Parts: sequence; C-alpha cells; structure tokens
Amino acid sequence: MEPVLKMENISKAFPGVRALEKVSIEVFPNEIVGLVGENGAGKSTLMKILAGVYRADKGEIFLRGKKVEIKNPHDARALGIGMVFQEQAVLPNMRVYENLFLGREKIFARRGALDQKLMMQEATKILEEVGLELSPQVYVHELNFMERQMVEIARNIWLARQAQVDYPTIVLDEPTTVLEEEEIEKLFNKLRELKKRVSFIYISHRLKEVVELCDRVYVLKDGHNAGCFSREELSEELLRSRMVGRELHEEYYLASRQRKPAEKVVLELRNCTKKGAFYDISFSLHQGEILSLCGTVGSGKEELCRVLYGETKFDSGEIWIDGKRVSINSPAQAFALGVGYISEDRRNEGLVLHLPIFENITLPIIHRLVRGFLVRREEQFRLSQEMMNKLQIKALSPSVLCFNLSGGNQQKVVIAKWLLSQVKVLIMSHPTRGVDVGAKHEIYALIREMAENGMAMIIMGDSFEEDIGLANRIIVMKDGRVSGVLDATESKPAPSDLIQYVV
Amino acid sequence: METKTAVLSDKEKTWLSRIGANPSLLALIVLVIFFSFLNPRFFTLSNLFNILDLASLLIITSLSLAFILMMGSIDLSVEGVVGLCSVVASLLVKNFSNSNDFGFLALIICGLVGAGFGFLNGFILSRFKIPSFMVTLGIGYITTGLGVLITRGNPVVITDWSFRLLSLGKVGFLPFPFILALGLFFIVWFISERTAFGRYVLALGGDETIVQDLGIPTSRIKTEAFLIGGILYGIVGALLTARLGSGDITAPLGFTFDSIGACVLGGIAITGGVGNIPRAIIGALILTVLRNGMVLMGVSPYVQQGIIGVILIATVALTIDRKKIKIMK
Amino acid sequence: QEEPVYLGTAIRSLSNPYHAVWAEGATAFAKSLGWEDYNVIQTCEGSSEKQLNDIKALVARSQGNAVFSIDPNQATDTQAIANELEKSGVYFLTWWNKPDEVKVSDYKYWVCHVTFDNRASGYNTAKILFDSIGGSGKVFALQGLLGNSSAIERWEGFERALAEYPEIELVGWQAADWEKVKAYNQVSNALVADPDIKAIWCANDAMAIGALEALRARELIGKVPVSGVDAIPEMITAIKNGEAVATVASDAFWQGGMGLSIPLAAKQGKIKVEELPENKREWIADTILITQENIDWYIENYVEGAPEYDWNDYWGKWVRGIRE
Amino acid sequence: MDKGKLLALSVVAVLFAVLAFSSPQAFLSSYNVGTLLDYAATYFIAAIGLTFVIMIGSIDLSIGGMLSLFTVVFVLTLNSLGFWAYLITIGLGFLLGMANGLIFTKLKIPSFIGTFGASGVFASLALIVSGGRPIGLHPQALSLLKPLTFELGPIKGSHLLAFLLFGIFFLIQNSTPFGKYVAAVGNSERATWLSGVRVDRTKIFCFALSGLSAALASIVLVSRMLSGDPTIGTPYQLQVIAAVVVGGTALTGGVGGIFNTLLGTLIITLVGNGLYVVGIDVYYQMIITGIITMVAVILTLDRTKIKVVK
Ligand SMILES: Nc1ncnc2c1ncn2[C@@H]1O[C@H](COP(=O)(O)OP(=O)(O)OP(=O)(O)O)[C@@H](O)[C@H]1O
Ligand SMILES: Nc1ncnc2c1ncn2[C@@H]1O[C@H](COP(=O)(O)OP(=O)(O)OP(=O)(O)O)[C@@H](O)[C@H]1O
Ligand SMILES: [Mg+2]
Ligand SMILES: [Mg+2]
Repeated sequence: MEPVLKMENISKAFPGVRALEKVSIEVFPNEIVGLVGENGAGKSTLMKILAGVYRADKGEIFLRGKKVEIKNPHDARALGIGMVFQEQAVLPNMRVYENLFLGREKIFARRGALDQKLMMQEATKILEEVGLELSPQVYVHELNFMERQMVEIARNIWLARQAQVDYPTIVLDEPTTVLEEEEIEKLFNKLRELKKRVSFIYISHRLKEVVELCDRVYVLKDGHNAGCFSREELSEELLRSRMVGRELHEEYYLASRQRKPAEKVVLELRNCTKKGAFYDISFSLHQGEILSLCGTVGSGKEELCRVLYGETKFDSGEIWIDGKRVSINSPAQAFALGVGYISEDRRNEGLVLHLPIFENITLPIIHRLVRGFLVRREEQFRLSQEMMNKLQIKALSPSVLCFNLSGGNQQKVVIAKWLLSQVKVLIMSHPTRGVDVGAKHEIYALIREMAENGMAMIIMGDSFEEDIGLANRIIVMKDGRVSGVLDATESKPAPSDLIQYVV
Repeated sequence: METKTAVLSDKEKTWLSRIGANPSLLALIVLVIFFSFLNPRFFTLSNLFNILDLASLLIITSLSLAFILMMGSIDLSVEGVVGLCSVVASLLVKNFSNSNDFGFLALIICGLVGAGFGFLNGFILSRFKIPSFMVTLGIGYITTGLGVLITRGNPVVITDWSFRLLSLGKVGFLPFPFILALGLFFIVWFISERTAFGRYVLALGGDETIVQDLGIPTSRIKTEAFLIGGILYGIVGALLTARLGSGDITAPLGFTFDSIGACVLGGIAITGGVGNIPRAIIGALILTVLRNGMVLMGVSPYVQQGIIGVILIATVALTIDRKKIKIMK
Repeated sequence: QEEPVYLGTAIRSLSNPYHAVWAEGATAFAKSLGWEDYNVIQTCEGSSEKQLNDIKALVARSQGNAVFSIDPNQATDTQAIANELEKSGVYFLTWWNKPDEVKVSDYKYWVCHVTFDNRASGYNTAKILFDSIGGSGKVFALQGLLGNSSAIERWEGFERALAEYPEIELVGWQAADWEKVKAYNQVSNALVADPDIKAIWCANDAMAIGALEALRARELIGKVPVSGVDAIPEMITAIKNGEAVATVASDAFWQGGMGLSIPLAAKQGKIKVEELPENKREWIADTILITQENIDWYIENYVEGAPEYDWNDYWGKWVRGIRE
Repeated sequence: MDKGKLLALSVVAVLFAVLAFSSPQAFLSSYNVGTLLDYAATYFIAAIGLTFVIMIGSIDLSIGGMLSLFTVVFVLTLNSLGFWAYLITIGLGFLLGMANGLIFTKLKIPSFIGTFGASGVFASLALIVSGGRPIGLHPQALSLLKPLTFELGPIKGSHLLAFLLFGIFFLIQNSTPFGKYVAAVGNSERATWLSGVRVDRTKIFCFALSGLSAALASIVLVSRMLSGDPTIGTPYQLQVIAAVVVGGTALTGGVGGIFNTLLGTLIITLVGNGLYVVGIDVYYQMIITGIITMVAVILTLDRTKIKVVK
C-alpha cells in the first residue's frame, strides 16, 4: 500500500542546534502513528515542518505519492494537514465558534456574508461530537485549559473532515497533557473512529497511551531516527530504553529515598473557604514533606493553590506560616514568605521566554545578588551554571534564550529558578508535564533531594501513580471539600484506593 | 463538570440591560442628560443636527481607526492623508488654480488616492515588519510634505457649488455628511461582523502568531485594513474640501488623536482584539457632545484640554472590560 | 558683483498662505540679486528649538557667510536666537515678537526688529466689526493658540475696542488654535449656545474662513459679519463678497524680501548699524487695514497687480519706533 | 553587542559619513558639532525615561504636556526662588510621572490613554500657571543656568549632563534589579509577576523616570531658549517617541534599551541637522524625513526577538 505521507531525510538546524538530521517517517492510510523521544529530540520541529511553520533545510515531503512543497501553514492546510500544537493556539478574545472556523469561514459565506446561524449549528454539532458541553457563543477566555485544548482538537477534526482529500493527516503534539482520564478515553475513541478517513501522527510522553493507541511508533533521539516499531512489538519498556538509550532504574519514583517529614509545621491552613471553589479546608504541611493534592479538574485543588501563591484571595479562613498568621495578596508576598509556585503553563507563566536562562533562573533572587547598587553578573552566571549542571539542562551556555529550549528543558529552568530561591514551600502543578521519561526521572530525584534538604512541597501530579509514588501524604478533594486523606509514607496505597475518594 | 452557557444570547437581552452592559453608551447618555439640565439649548432639535453635522467627519475617521485598533495597530497618518486628499479634491473640481472640472468624480478619485496611501501603510508594515506607529508616522510626514509641495502652502479655493453640497446639503433636516457617515458605518459594520475579514482583524488583535500558524494570510489582512482606512480618509478629505470651500493641507490638524480618542472612549481596546464598530460611533459622539456642551456652558478654553483629559481617563476607567484584557500595556 | 551671501528665512511653516507668500517674497529678493541658489527657507513647524537648531545649521553650512530674516516661533525665543547669532557675527532681522526687556541696541549684529501693531490690528478690526452691526449687539470671538504672543496681543486690542463699545456684549469666546476646522466647530456650537450672535471677531483669517463656512452651513452667511487678520486670499474674496468686513495686511511678500535686504545691507556696509537711531532698530511697520471701503483698491494693487517693490527702500514702511 | 544595536550603529555611521563627505567644512566644524550636540541633548534626555516605559511595552504620551508645564514652572521658580527651581522641577517631574504610573497600574487604564489624558491636563496646567503667555527669564536668573551653559570648546554643560545620564541609565538598565525587572516585564509580565517580582512598582518607577527625564529636558530647554513656554512641548511628543523607536526599541516591549535610544537620537539629529547642512529644499524636507524615519526603523529593528509587529 502507498503511504499517505512520507517525509524523507529531513534536516533542520537552528543557530547552534542541529534539531533534525536526516529523519524519515511514513504514514499509511487508516493509521495512528506514534512519535516519541526525549525532550528536544526534534518531534515538534519535525511536525512544524510538516505544518509549514518552519521550512526544512534539506529533505523532501511526499503526499499521496506526489512531492510537495510546504512553504507556509496555508499550504499545509490546503494539502489536508492539520496540527494541534504543543502550545495552545486558540484565541481567548473570540468566541468558541469563531475559533473553530477561523481561517475556514468561506464555507459559510452566502452572497458575501457569513451565515451565522449555520456556523452556530455546525459548531454545536462539533462540540457535541467531542463531548464538550458548551455553547459555541462563549468566549474562549472563559474556558479552562482543558476545554481550550478540546476546542483545538475539535477544530482540527472538523478541518480534516472538510478537507477534500483522501486521508488527511492530523498531527497531535502532546494533546493529552492537560486532559483528564475521562476526556482522554473519549478522545481516543474518537481518533479510532476517525482513522477510517484520517491518518494521525500522535506525539506524547505518556508511553502507556502511545502503546495503547498507536499502530506504529517512531522513536527519535537527538534529531535522528532511532527505530520504528509495529503494534505487535510495542511495549513501554522498549520505547523507554530506545528513547533514553540506557536502562532506567527499576525504582521509578525513588520511594526508597523517601523520608519521614520533620515535626516542624511550615504551612498550615485553617478552615479556608472560597465560595464556588473550596470549602472549609484545613491541613498542615511539615518541613520536608511531599503532599499530593488529588482530584478532578473542578475539585478545587487548583483554586486552593492559587490562593497559596497569591493569585486570588479566599473568603474566610487563616493561613499560618512558621507559626505566624499571614495574609498573601500577591506572588511577591508569597515569595517573601517563602512560597514558590511552578505553573503547568510554563511558556506563558513559568518563563520570560525571550530572556536568557541565567536571567530567568535568578529573577526572583536578583535583589540578593546586589553589591552597592549593581547586580553581580558573574554570580548570576555561576549560580545558573551550577543549576544547569545539576539539572542537566541541555543548552550551550546560560546566555541561551529560553525561547530556544525544548519544552522539557524549559520546565527544568523553571524548577531551577525555585530551587535556587530556597523557598520553604514549593507548589508544583504538574511538574513533569511534557517532560520525557529520562528527565522525569531526574526531576523525581530532584524532588527527593529538595525534600531531604527540608523543603516542603505540594504537588499536583500528572497521574495517580505519580502522586502516590512521590507523596508522603495524599489529600483527595472532591467538589471543593477534602474527601480523603491517605498516608503514603509507611506504605503506598494503590490507585484503586484513591479512586473511591475522587469520584 | 459544570456546563458553561453563553452569556444571554442577543435576543434575550432587554434594551435596558444592554445599555447597562455598555458603559460607553451609558457615559454618552449621562453626558447628554447632564448638559440638558445645565443648558436648555442643548437638548433641542437644532443642536442635535448641529452635533450630527460636526460629528460626521470624526465618525468616518473613527470607523477606520476602529478597524486598525482592533487589529492591534495604530494609524498616525490620518492628518496627512486627509489633508492631501483635501488638496487633491480641490484641484480636481472647479477651482481658482487650474481648469479641472471632475465634479463628484473627485470624491471617488480621493478615495483611490487615500486607498493608495492606506495600501502603502499596510504594505510597508507587513512587508518590512516595522511597527505601524512608525510607518504611519512616516507616511504622515510624506503626505503632508506632498500637500505642501503641491500647493506651496496656499489653500486651493474651489468654485464648484454642487460639490460643496456634499457638506452643505441636507436631506430633510439631516446634514448630508452625516447621512454619508451613517452609510459608511453600515458598510464597515457589515464588513466587520459578517465577513471572514472582520473576524481576522479581531483575531490578529488577539494573537497574531496563532493566526499565522492557522495559515491565514496576515499580511494581506493588515494591508486590507489599512487600505479600507485610506479610502475613508480620502472621503473625509473630499468632505473637508466641500465643507471649507478650499483644499488645505493643515485643515485636519488634530484628527488623528481625536479619532483614536473616540475609539477608546467607545471602549475599543488600544491593545487590540476587543471592540466593535458601533463603539467607534459612540465614542465620536461622546467627544463631539463634550465639546459642544463645553461651549454651551462657556467653560474656559484654558481648562478644556484638561477636562477632556480627565473625562477620557475617567470614562476608560469605568468602561474598560478588564476580564478580556488580562495585561494592561 | 559682490560675493554671494546665504539668505536665511526662518518662518513657522509653509503650509499656511501667509508664510507661503512670505517665502515667495524672499525668493523674489534672492532672484533680484541672482542668488537663487543661496536662498534658504526654514520652517520650524511650531518647535522653537528646531528653529534655533536650523538657524545654527545654516550658519555652520555657510560658515558664517549668511544673513537672516526670522519670524520667531515665540516672542521669548528671540533672546536665545539673538545671542547665538551675535556670537557668530551674523547680521539678522527679526519680525513680530520680542519681549520688551530685550533691547536690540544691546547687540551689534541684530540690525533691527520690525513688528506690526498686533494690538492695533485687533483693535481696528474689532472697531470695524462693531460698527458694521451698528455698535450694539452680541458678539462672539475666536482666539488663536492659547499662550501664543500674537494671539495675546491681538486679543488685548480686541478687548480695548470692546471697552469702548458699551452696547456690544461679548457672549463668549473660544480658542481655535489658528485653525479652520476648529473654528468651524466652535462657531457651529456657539451659534447653538446663542442664536442671536450678530458678529464674529477672529484673531486670524484662517479662523475667520472657518467661521464663515459655519455660517454658510447655517445659512447665515452675509448676515453675520466676520473679521480677521492676515489678508489671505480667501478672506479678500470674502470681503469683496460682503461676507467679511475687515482684515489686516502686513504685506508678507514685502516682509520676505525686506527681511533679507536690510541685514544684507548691513553686512555689505550700506547700513551702518551702530549709527542707526534707536527708533530704527526697533520699529513698527505699516499695515493695510482692508475693509469694504478699500477692498477694490487693494485687489487692484495687490492681488491682480503686484506692487513694485524697491528692495533698497529700507525705511519705506517705517511708521514709528516701538518705544515711542 | 546584539544585531539591533549593530544595525542602529551602522545607520548612524552611514548618515554621518554621507553628511561629512558632502560638506566637510560645514558639517564637521566645531560650531556645527556644538549645534548637533545641543539638538541631541534635549531629545536624548527627554527620551531616557521614555525608553524604560517603552521597554515594558507601555507608552508615555504626556511628555509634550510635561515639557510645556515644566519649562514654565522652572522659569517661574528660577525667577523667584533661585537654585531651588532645579529641585522643585525635578521633584515635580518625578511626582507627575509617578501619577501617570499610578493611573496606569492602579486604575488599570492603558498607558496610551492615561498619559494622553494626562497630557491634556498638563497642557491646561501650563496655560493656567503661566497665565497663558510665554515667560521670559529674568536677566539676573541667567547666571543660575551656568551649570548647563558653561562651555568647554564645543561641549556645554548640558551635553555633559546628557552623557552623565546616559552612563547612569545604562547601568540602571543593565546592572540593577530594576533594569532586569523592566526587561522581564516587557517580555512576559505574567511570568515575571508569578516569579514574585513587584510588577506594579516596577511600572510606576518607569513612569516616574519618564517624568523625571522630561523635567531634566525642560531644564535643558530653558537653558537654551531662556524662556518658559506653555506650548513648547507639543511638537516634541511624537519626535521623542520616534527617537526611541528609530534606535530599535520595539513598541511591543522587551527589546532595545538606552543605547538604542542614544543611537536613535543621533539618527534623528543627524537627519534634522543634515537636511540644512546639505541644503535640501524646504519643500522636500518633510517627505525626506518621513522616508528616512521609516528606512531607519527597517534597518534598526532586530526582528529575531519579536515575532509580530503591530
Ligand atoms: N526556534 C528555535 N530556535 C532555536 N532552537 C530551537 C527552536 N525550536 C527548537 N529548537 C531546538 O531544537 C531542538 C528540538 O526541539 P523540539 O521542540 O523539536 O523538541 P521536542 O522533541 O518537541 O521536545 P519536547 O518533548 O520537549 O517538546 C531542541 O534542541 C530545541 O532547543
Ligand atoms: N492574575 C494576574 N495575572 C497576571 N498579572 C497580574 C495578575 N494579577 C496582577 N497582575 C499584575 O501584577 C500587578 C500587581 O503587581 P504587584 O502586586 O507585584 O504590585 P506591587 O509592585 O506590589 O505594587 P504595590 O507596591 O503598589 O503594591 C498588576 O498591575 C498586574 O499587572
Ligand atoms: Mg515538543
Ligand atoms: Mg502589591
């Protein structure tokens, strides 16, 4: 059978980085092709070349046997290639239905004017199909992260269906990182159903999902092809070893390094309530303790963390830090009290992308590096270099712009920033989201080390396994209230033990 | 998970709640009531027509600025292009300086000349990637310079009385410029609400990189938006000539910031991505009513600039929709 | 034949008819000497500092071999400009505005300062305007750019006339920044505020034209007389048509030429600056008050025919010293 | 040195070379160099604070109004209070700038509007304070301007002030926490805020510096024009912004800096001065200025760091 899409010997270099070196992939009809690799392996770059965002330095692309030139995103769309980007691509200032059809409004034109009724009908249909219960009139800025992602997926599915070609190709670059189990299941069913007409390329760091969903998987390593495996051969271990190139520790979450937290309480919440988000929450956090907050989106755990780092305020309740009652009105105050926050959306919230690594890492503590009136630049460099070595951040030097780092390395820079600032309490929202298996492991090691040094952490993990594996204690929230507290220091509960509190 | 429903669909809204949801409109109404109480002459039919007459040119330039601001750009070439087009119009109709007599065709030619400079604005902006602030500043200089060069500073007096009806004419009681402004408003409104182009303009104001990655030709859209603006300036130039009886490069002095001010007073975010066309009209009316009211009340000219400044800040403080603009620049 | 000298004319802008004619006068003078290539017109577009810098740039370019005719952007700028040129030894003449405490006789190269009586212009046009409505009734006035010296002086003249006509009521005044469109808007609004306005005084002609067009749009043209200052062509037409009643011509063409001719004469030794009496260092030049009475004469001699200018007749328009 | 700065520098060099070549005695004369420096000093000083404001992606449209107001205030106070005038004017500049910053951050009004509105207020204040007329400097107050007017060859006190300020602000930008915060806020306000930086304070300080530098520029202006003028500021407003932007500082924030502003000022100055030194006919000057402004930005703006221009 002839491949729908063939990318041959694609090479691409960015200043100072060889992102891709002679990479080839093929996609056949009725197929979901997986693409995995460490952070910075070149997955997104390869796909952006396909989508016309970048142009390859060398190499050829064939669609349905014909060689094509994809000069810009417009060309790609015309050829039936859709892409759900790793970074979100929906416009918050516009309504859902406007976002869904952006760039394809012509279809709804009736004598020069857009038929809004028709657009609305069509939008309602699409949203129903992906299981989003929204009115298409809602502005996207009112949606949460996950809903936005679904809107984007819906857009591409619709687009693929509109394309007048056989087997349009949709690229999904880490689409599930922000989705909940339930949504993921819905999405997978949708993809399986659609593959009768559409071919997919699926990028993810969640190898379990890849194994479950994909018909064939390509592994990239350092910008090279590092294998292609058919459904029969696939297994998580295989992929993991091919990606990393070495065997991983048997003990993934490093539970053996887990310590009993100290007696000293660093953070205490007393009867905290924010109407519509969470009610009557009390708990205390000990020095060196890792606390996991579990629960579905909407359970109130995110809101609770927001309050802790000063983004919003609660209606009633008390926060005590180091035995003193405090109020937190802004991240600056939170930081002054020793609370740091790592956001899941690192591109927009974690990093100042166009500043170099060292400026980012030292941003919160820059006032401590002042002599006279002036900042000691060597000190900035030294500290940053230290952190980069420690966290194995892949970059030529501390003066590389964060913008040019791969997603995983960006995440490490964010962690480095808070590590260096020596906060007492670190709140981490999905610290390993979008991070490859190898780096994940390193981050776990870091979390252990921070705990050993006495830092307390509140973690909202990517999966129950992660939450359980890391935590000393797990607090499960449901509908804004604590539904269960489980100890995980002495012995680890099973995921099934958690689920009963979650739903 | 809870379901998000749309804010009431348009039909469900009552008139009152709509006004309440639009603080600019509210501000306009408050101003009108305020002035009506202070001066009985304010709320009369003759003053209404007076205000409509005075607002009409500002409305047309604000329509253009509305598009451009919603896109996140700015246009500082208004005065230059309008002035030049005013000169062009005066040289095309019957006048004291040459023997041309194109009559109303001049209006169309002005639109084309304006379109040309609008195109240039958009083209340079998108092709060479320099901020609209600087491109339009440059084009403003160039057009003003051209106007001075052509006329050597002397206004070109026109003698074509039928052309002057463009400004002096009335339909019933309604001044003709206002009817023209109203017509243009409906066209521009239609373009904004009912065409893909209108959507793209807002989308560009939201996040240009996303729009690019979707394969939408951003350069073309920018160019078109400035081009539409240029056409409107051309028309205003011709109207101005009809109004003053001469083509004068300096006549539109102050138009640029008046139009930007009008849009902003109407609630169009200068950062782009938020707003709609009717808001431009509301803003233009606020500004005109304010000036009218201050003259009626006999406010000292020394403090008028200051009062407008304070009202601008106060209105924006009340009207701006901070939910949609997370970060203020 | 003498060695050519750079002829610098520093004025506000070329985009208004008054200064446009000025530039023509300067050019005509340069032509009469055959020095067209040395004729340099500078416009400051309202920026005092730009004016000073431009003047200095020409001094640099000519390496001091220049004379200047300067219409300072603001009265208070004269001192800085004078100090600068005095240092470089460049002969120059200034027009219109100068603070009283600055004395031309304290300088060697500042040949003279010539002005027209702004207060008289404001006063005379106001009187004619008031007379045209029989000396009683409601009047509206348009002031120029607030803070500008000429605007202030003309206004003072206007107020003096106002004091002499007890029957005249000033129902309001606004600033229209010397501009047509603003004048149009202000007058339109003023006519609503008080429909009984009988006459409109304007501090310059551009605003007067704006006022006239506002009157035209409300079908009041010809019924409400208007006055201005400057004698721009449109105003002449309006007076001829009976729509406006008065303006003042300072003869910009003559200013353009004579402003260069006098300092050049000083440079060439034809005028000995140190020998000039004080009343020839700071003097008021003649203006022409244009009204319905003399409008035909003015058109015949200044619009249709051009007067013969003798650029060597330095004192032809001399009326009196400023301090007399 | 990054690309943007190199480009701006080469534009300056080329302009300089063209002018020097076309009329060497005139352009390079010490008299003309003095004029150039005079010209550049006012613009540069006025643009210093604005640079920070633009770096955070905001804008200050009240500089024109402030110049008008401060020249009047400075002359009035110099005439009556002597040396205190410096302190009063500079202090007032800082305070009014801060007021702009407060309106911007606390009332949450886009700076474009807030400062535009404020500009009207300042202009009105200038008229009220001056009684609506320009104010001359008393001859006895002249000596109080000595610190700015003393001369060393073609160099004047005001030029030295400009240099000094350049040095100080260069350090502030590159080597103080505030400077780093400015760069960070300009690039990503949200991320900076979440890093525990006091964003509002940074912004307010930027505007205060803009007011401060407007006050200093007014003082320099008075030292040259010897008068306070309630209308002097208007023509400066867009020119000062142009000086910043022509040097390669992006209006969207995050890119550029004080060195770019220095180069931008030089470009504007060289063009303004050069047109007369070379002897371009006045009727073409505006057109040429327009073209050069655009071409300069095309050349100086380093687009590798800004994805979109608006
Ligand atoms: N615009 C750019 N400029 C310079 N270097 C870049 C740019 N984009 C990507 N790179 C570099 O190219 C390499 C590949 O990056 P890419 O984003 O394709 O990785 P990835 O496989 O998608 O990683 P992740 O799983 O973290 O998303 C990385 O080393 C990255 O630093
Ligand atoms: N949710 C948010 N997301 C992004 N930025 C925000 C958010 N909330 C506030 N900001 C930004 O942070 C600013 C407030 O910053 P911050 O509290 O650090 O000010 P500050 O410097 O402490 O001010 P002050 O010293 O006056 O209290 C706001 O103006 C806004 O720009
Ligand atoms: Mg990626
Ligand atoms: Mg605060």
